[in-house]
Amino acid sequence: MNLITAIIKPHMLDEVKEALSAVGIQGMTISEVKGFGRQGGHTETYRGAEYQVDFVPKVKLEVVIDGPDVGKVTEAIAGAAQTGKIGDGKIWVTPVESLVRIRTGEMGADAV
Amino acid sequence: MNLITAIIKPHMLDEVKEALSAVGIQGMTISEVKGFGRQGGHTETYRGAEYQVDFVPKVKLEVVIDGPDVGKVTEAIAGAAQTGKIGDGKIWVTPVESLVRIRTGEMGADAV
Amino acid sequence: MNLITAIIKPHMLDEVKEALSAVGIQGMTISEVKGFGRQGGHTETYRGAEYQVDFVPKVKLEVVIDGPDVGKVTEAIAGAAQTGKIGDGKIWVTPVESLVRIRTGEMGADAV
Amino acid sequence: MKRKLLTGTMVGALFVGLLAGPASAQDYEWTTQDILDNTWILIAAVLVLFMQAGFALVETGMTRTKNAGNIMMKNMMDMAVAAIAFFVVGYGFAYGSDAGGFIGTDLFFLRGGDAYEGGLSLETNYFFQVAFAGAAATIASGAMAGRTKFWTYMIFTIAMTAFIYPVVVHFFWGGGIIADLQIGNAKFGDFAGSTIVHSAGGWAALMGAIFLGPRIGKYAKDGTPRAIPGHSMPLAITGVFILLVGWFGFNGGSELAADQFVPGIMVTTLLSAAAGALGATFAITMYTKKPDVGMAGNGILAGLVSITAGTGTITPVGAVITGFLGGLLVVGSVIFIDRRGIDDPVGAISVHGVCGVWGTLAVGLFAVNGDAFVDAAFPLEDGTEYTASGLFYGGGVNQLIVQLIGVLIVAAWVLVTTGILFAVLKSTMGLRVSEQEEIEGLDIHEHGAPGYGPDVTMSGSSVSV
Amino acid sequence: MKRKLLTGTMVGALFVGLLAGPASAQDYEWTTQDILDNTWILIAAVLVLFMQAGFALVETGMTRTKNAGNIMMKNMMDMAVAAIAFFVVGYGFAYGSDAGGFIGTDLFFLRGGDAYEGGLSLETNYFFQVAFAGAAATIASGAMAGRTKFWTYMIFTIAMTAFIYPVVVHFFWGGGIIADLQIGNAKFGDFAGSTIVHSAGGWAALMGAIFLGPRIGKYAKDGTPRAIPGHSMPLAITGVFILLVGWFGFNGGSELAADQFVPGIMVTTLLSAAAGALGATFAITMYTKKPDVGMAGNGILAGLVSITAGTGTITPVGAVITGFLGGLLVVGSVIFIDRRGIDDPVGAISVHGVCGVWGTLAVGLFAVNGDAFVDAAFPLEDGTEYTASGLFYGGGVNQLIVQLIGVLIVAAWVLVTTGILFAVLKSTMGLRVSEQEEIEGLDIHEHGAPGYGPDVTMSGSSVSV
Amino acid sequence: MKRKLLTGTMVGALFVGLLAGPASAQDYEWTTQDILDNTWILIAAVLVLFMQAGFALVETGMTRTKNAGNIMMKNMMDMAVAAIAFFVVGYGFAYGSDAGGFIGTDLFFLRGGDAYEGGLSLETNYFFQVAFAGAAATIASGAMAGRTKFWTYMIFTIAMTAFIYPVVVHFFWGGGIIADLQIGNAKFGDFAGSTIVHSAGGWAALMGAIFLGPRIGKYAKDGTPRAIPGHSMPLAITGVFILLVGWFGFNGGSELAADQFVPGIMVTTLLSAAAGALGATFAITMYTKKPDVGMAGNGILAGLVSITAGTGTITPVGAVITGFLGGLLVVGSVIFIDRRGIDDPVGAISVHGVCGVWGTLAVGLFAVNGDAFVDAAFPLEDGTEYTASGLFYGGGVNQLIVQLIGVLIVAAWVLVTTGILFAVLKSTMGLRVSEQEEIEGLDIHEHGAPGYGPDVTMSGSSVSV
Ligand SMILES: Nc1ncnc2c1ncn2[C@@H]1O[C@H](COP(=O)(O)OP(=O)(O)O)[C@@H](O)[C@H]1O
Ligand SMILES: Nc1ncnc2c1ncn2[C@@H]1O[C@H](COP(=O)(O)OP(=O)(O)O)[C@@H](O)[C@H]1O
Ligand SMILES: Nc1ncnc2c1ncn2[C@@H]1O[C@H](COP(=O)(O)OP(=O)(O)O)[C@@H](O)[C@H]1O
Repeated sequence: MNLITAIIKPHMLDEVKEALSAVGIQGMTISEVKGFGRQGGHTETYRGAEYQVDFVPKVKLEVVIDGPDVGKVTEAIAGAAQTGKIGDGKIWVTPVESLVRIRTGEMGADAV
Repeated sequence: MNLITAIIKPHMLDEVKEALSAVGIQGMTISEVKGFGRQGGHTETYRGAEYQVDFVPKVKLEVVIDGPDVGKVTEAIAGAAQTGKIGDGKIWVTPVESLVRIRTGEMGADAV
Repeated sequence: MNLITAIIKPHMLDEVKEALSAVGIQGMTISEVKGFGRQGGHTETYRGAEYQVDFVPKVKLEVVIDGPDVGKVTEAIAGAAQTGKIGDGKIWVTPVESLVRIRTGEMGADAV
Repeated sequence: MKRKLLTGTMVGALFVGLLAGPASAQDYEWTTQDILDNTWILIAAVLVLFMQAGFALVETGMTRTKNAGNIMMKNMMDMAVAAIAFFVVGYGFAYGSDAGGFIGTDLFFLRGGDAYEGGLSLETNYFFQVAFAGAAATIASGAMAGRTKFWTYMIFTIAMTAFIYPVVVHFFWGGGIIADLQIGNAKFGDFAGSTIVHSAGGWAALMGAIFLGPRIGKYAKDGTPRAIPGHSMPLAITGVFILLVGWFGFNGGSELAADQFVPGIMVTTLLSAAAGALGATFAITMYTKKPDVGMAGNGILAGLVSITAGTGTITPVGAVITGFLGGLLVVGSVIFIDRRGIDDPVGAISVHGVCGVWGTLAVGLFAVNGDAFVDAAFPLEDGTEYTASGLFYGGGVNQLIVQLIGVLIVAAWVLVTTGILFAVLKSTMGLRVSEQEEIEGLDIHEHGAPGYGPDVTMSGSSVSV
Repeated sequence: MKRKLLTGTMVGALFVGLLAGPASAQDYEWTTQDILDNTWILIAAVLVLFMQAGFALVETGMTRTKNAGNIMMKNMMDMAVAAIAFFVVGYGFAYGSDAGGFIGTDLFFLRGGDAYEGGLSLETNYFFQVAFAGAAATIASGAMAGRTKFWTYMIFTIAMTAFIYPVVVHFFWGGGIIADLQIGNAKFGDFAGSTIVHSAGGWAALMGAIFLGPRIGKYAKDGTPRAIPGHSMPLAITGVFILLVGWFGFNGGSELAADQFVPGIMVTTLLSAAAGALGATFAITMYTKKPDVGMAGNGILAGLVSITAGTGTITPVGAVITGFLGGLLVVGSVIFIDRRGIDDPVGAISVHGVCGVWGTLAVGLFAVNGDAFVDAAFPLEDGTEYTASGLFYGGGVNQLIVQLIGVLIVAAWVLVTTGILFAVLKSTMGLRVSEQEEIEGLDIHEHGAPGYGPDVTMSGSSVSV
Repeated sequence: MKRKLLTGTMVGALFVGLLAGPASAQDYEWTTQDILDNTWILIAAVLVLFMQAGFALVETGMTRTKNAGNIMMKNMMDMAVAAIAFFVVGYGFAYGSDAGGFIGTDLFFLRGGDAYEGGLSLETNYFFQVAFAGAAATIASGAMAGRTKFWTYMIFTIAMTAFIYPVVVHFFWGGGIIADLQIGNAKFGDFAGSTIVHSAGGWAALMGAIFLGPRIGKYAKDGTPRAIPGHSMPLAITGVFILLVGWFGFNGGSELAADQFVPGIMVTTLLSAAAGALGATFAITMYTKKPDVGMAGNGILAGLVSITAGTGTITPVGAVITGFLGGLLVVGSVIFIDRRGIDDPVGAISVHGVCGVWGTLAVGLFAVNGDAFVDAAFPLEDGTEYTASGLFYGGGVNQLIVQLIGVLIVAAWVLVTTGILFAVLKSTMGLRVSEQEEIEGLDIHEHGAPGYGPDVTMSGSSVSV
């Protein structure tokens, strides 16, 4: 089992969600995060003083999947989230040892 | 060492926290996330136009533990967070290679 | 590859960011979380009724790195985030199986 | 279904009056003083109508984001319903020709008043009084926040502004049973409505809160009250400021004329409000060691409600004392009611009910002999001059007793009628939303969308676009 | 560059009038009634100026956090620009000596009026009318929210308050082509500006929304409208309350005197607003099963706009009907316009345009014969008495037709001039911000910083300190 | 402990006046004009009291969520403390019988004034002036936001409203040392308080900000100022609108009568405010390329403060220039003060202090000969007519010099007294909260709970229920 974590641009969320549905993913968890990277931030001015905003809004997507589809899912996300402009984000995969569905107590593949 | 991640219904947080205390967990980190899954969303209407809300509010709980209690802790969370209705959430376990307590620099089991 | 996750005090973020730059880290993702731990919460009063606030604001920092620098990065974070007072937070390291840069499709070390 | 019926009936009723033209031409020539009187009262009425925004903000600020839209909606509809209901029947029940000291019987649709001969016109009177009706209904809204079905609340508001409150008004200002209340040479006095408006609203709030029961999570399993902090002190205290500003219309306009007594009314109103803030801040700091912001706001309102009955008869120093005690009282009352298992999210019962009673009784303590307005407004039947005054100014206990009787009559009427009303509503339409609706918020379930967009609250609906 | 030029011209223009002193001493002795008239109108004007806060809050509450600063800024600058532009030329174009029934030709910089001989002074008139000019401009702001370039919008506001709106005013209140409009014994009537102010603003809003096109994400690929929920009902409905309160100055002050007709105006204004809220709540509940909070707020505004033309001539019952129908209409219109691909985030076109037209026509239906103000204000040329009244009061269709003609003239003027203006602006400065700016918000890109700090929205800039 | 003492003393003091009855019966018969004068001033005073909400919103909007409750509380208590303190001693110090040109010595508890013989009554005067006292205190609150101990601030407010500000008022309006200031035939003029109210408040703000030092994080290690963006432009700009509306009472009411000069005052007030917004927008856009929303709001306030001294004597065109320059000035001043290491989160020193001085001097530049109010209010000792006027209207530099002297006297008094006060407070109770309290927010530490609920800010306390 694996956990696929993706950091994407907020306005790409809808398309990523659709792409995931298309490859059969039925569950995911998202959160609002802020990213720091090559994209850089921007300068804002408030009452005549400048200040640097280093962190830009991103959305983090977490999907636990079972089986060999890691590559397919990663590609689906990458394909949908890509705008080609700097700051499109990252996807990383980590191993998951076990998974439980709280409602039923099902475990492993059944819990996805 | 392991990281136990749980996605639960927001209003079950207090009970989960108590259940974790009961099994000796003294630290955890939570965040507000949104979930997509079988529970589905709902339709809202604003000024006569309908729109679909796919993501429902959830709370994400992260606990790093050391030793063989993974099962016990997972069960404690699952037991407390269960309402039996769809959308109760998931718990997954990932391996942790090392842990540091920033204040003291302690590592491993001492850092929990 | 590894994912380094740090829970720190919100007002230490700027210093941690600088320390990470100093060791060559160019990307990271942060989010606002709440922590429960030895630090404890505090009691608030509203309209004459007391209530316990158990969760204190923290910032969560996630950095994916490639190669053997895990120790150096962990130390950089720990050094910058340390105030010596209770509640300074934790750092944990988990294994990452793969990483993709969405913009280019680069993978592994190139994607960092 | 029921909604269709309801609206249908209303619309039908309105057509009754459609065909008739306006009142016939006035022969009386308005003097500049007449116009000044009416203009001042219209301005005062606008200030009182503005209070509706104040009520809405206090209530929404002291509750949570998930019900913010519902609360704004209720306060807006209170005003809308009050305007129509008071126009159709309420004003008539309140000020129409008396039937048995209990209710008025004409002036429905503002038709059929006497020809104008100076003073306030029928329109001016309605416009000023209707703002009070809206306030009386809205008071209960705060105590019922966070769990009441919207359409059920609408029925309550209609009943309150069309019937329950107008009858209270008739009791006193309409020349009914309290107007004649007299012990020795002391007559019941309630200048701007500590009892007639505020305690009436407060009793309705009490019944509403009791019939509803507390919000989920308000009490621990052992019954200890838990704080459910409001979501925005800036909104709540802005509401307090607006209420303060509106109250100068409420009290100052209750003189029902532009004359030399208005300045004194403004001064006592301000002093009592200020003293109320100090009193409440003092009391809550003694109790919890911290000057609670919301309580200080409640203290201003407590001071205002407390002086409303006596604003024309109490001296400035008396106003400071009345307000300060009102401020102490509101803190004690909020904590007491909270402990009794009655969940009043904004303290409406304490502010309007308890301080309304206190303010009415304060007239019996601090009223000063020979106040001109009281003379003019309450000449004794036998033509002798009104000479009573408060206990502390040598007037004995007569005034205090007569005040108490007035308070009790209004309490009895409102508690019984709203009690019956809530009981009936509970067993028919239902008073309270379902548990899931309450947890997820009335905004989404009762009104279709959250009161705050997804970009404000994390509990919002979507992060896209 | 263009900004420098712009400001330079303005400052230059102001110096033109600097050297001259104030108007010469008045020989006429002001009566107390004169002073009362002026004082009341000044107070009414302050209420109308307060409406600017109401417009700002409705607009910002019904849109998203990322544009909140921009919206407050636009509404603030509308007021600032209107004050200066109306002072320099606008008031003169509106009320100066008539040229061809089209435009006024003097009174620029408020100079050169007749010596005062009672009634409102030139200053009082300006102060009251300028608040209307600001409102007329601000209406369009709502329909153009979330995508308009700030500096382009400023040019629009200058044009609107300096020229387009003043000419509309001149048409009617300034004695221009609509003032003389007469069919049989019916003359065009628009007491406080359903057509002159609101529909004029509404037509500008329509052109603005069309030229801009919808916000990104407003329509699905198949053209289905998608909801973009506003970020704060508490702010939006507070804005509605403020507009309601301000409207009593808008309508009540339009009597241009403190007299016996003001109370009736206040009553019809309130009743129509209330009925509008009920009408809109009823309509939206029929349509989506839920009483939408924002729609109910639009309903109040719809009721207010609808009665603005007839507040002095329509009976209370007529006002209830007018407002209720206005409330139904606004819901239908919002949904209709939404479906036509025109993105009006706050419903400005429906509230001000559609209900402005409806309110003007309602005079043709519900106006009552013999209203004193209408008599005084519109004596017929041949000296005979004005006897027309609305269709439902036996006046025939003349009044209705003359109302329609007035509506069409104003519509033609505003649609053509704003159409040309927006076309020119679009092909020169550009009307609309870039896609990235729109997605990330106008606040950051047009004004340098977000309207909400990082501690309120997650999309904020920083979590430190 | 200290709190108990404090309140105890206050309550004790109030009882002093309790036993006495109200002023004796009036023989003088009030004319309609008298009543109109008083009614207008009462309405104006209500508008000025409403400004307190404006100050609160500007200040809270321009600072962060974690101090929002504290800021609302301070502004609310400023009003409460001012009302009581001004009643007990402040009004007497300001307007009581003169002692040495420095302070008044009677009228404490509003007792012992002359019998009424027309004009404003004692109550009306108090009610109008007390609102100014609250404003003067509140100005400093903005500059001290985010780091001041609540109870220490309360002591400052008591001192300011009971003594420091009343003495300033006595200097001029109370017939003290500035009232007699005369150079040639030019007398010091400050119609509504650019110096007396605003610069006085501004100097106190300056001392407060200096003694406190900057907020944590405001300056980088090298001293470069860093922006700490406010949390809500919608609240801040709503506050600006409320202040604008209130200012029409502030300036218009300062005529102290309802007469023919009020309309002109309203016009110059509006024009200067509008020009201030344009000036500030122009200046900040030149400087940072972006029209900053908060700065534009400051510009409106700058325009208002700038015209406050000359609203009765400056022509409309002069008002536009005065306001525009005020708008430029406020931007330059905010940036300058920021760079000097003085942390003024809302720009109070610049808006009220700097523009207050500018506005007072502007009278020396733009005042017009023969203004009726100035004639009436400031007849020269020898009975000759007041003929001075501003430099640009041929009046020479006398007026300018006398204005400057008045400014300096007030500055000296306020800087010295508040300097001593803050020094004493700093070394006794302490001025500033601890570092941890400042970082976590004053709301939690000083008032026990956050000003925004956990459902609004992520830094909130709990996510449950
Ligand atoms: N090493 C990293 N660890 C965790 N998150 C990262 C890392 N590098 C980048 N990110 C996340 O990915 C986002 C995009 O990265 P960035 O370098 O700006 O552009 P790109 O993805 O085009 O290379 C960042 O905003 C951040 O949220
Ligand atoms: N594959 C997944 N990966 C990550 N999170 C998931 C996944 N599936 C579900 N979730 C999370 O669990 C929550 C509950 O899942 P859902 O399918 O709605 O109900 P249930 O837990 O009863 O099966 C979702 O809202 C989402 O936050
Ligand atoms: N077992 C744990 N798993 C996950 N997060 C933890 C755990 N223990 C502590 N934390 C996080 O670390 C923060 C600091 O821990 P705490 O025990 O308060 O102090 P310290 O780090 O000084 O030991 C907590 O607020 C919480 O966010």
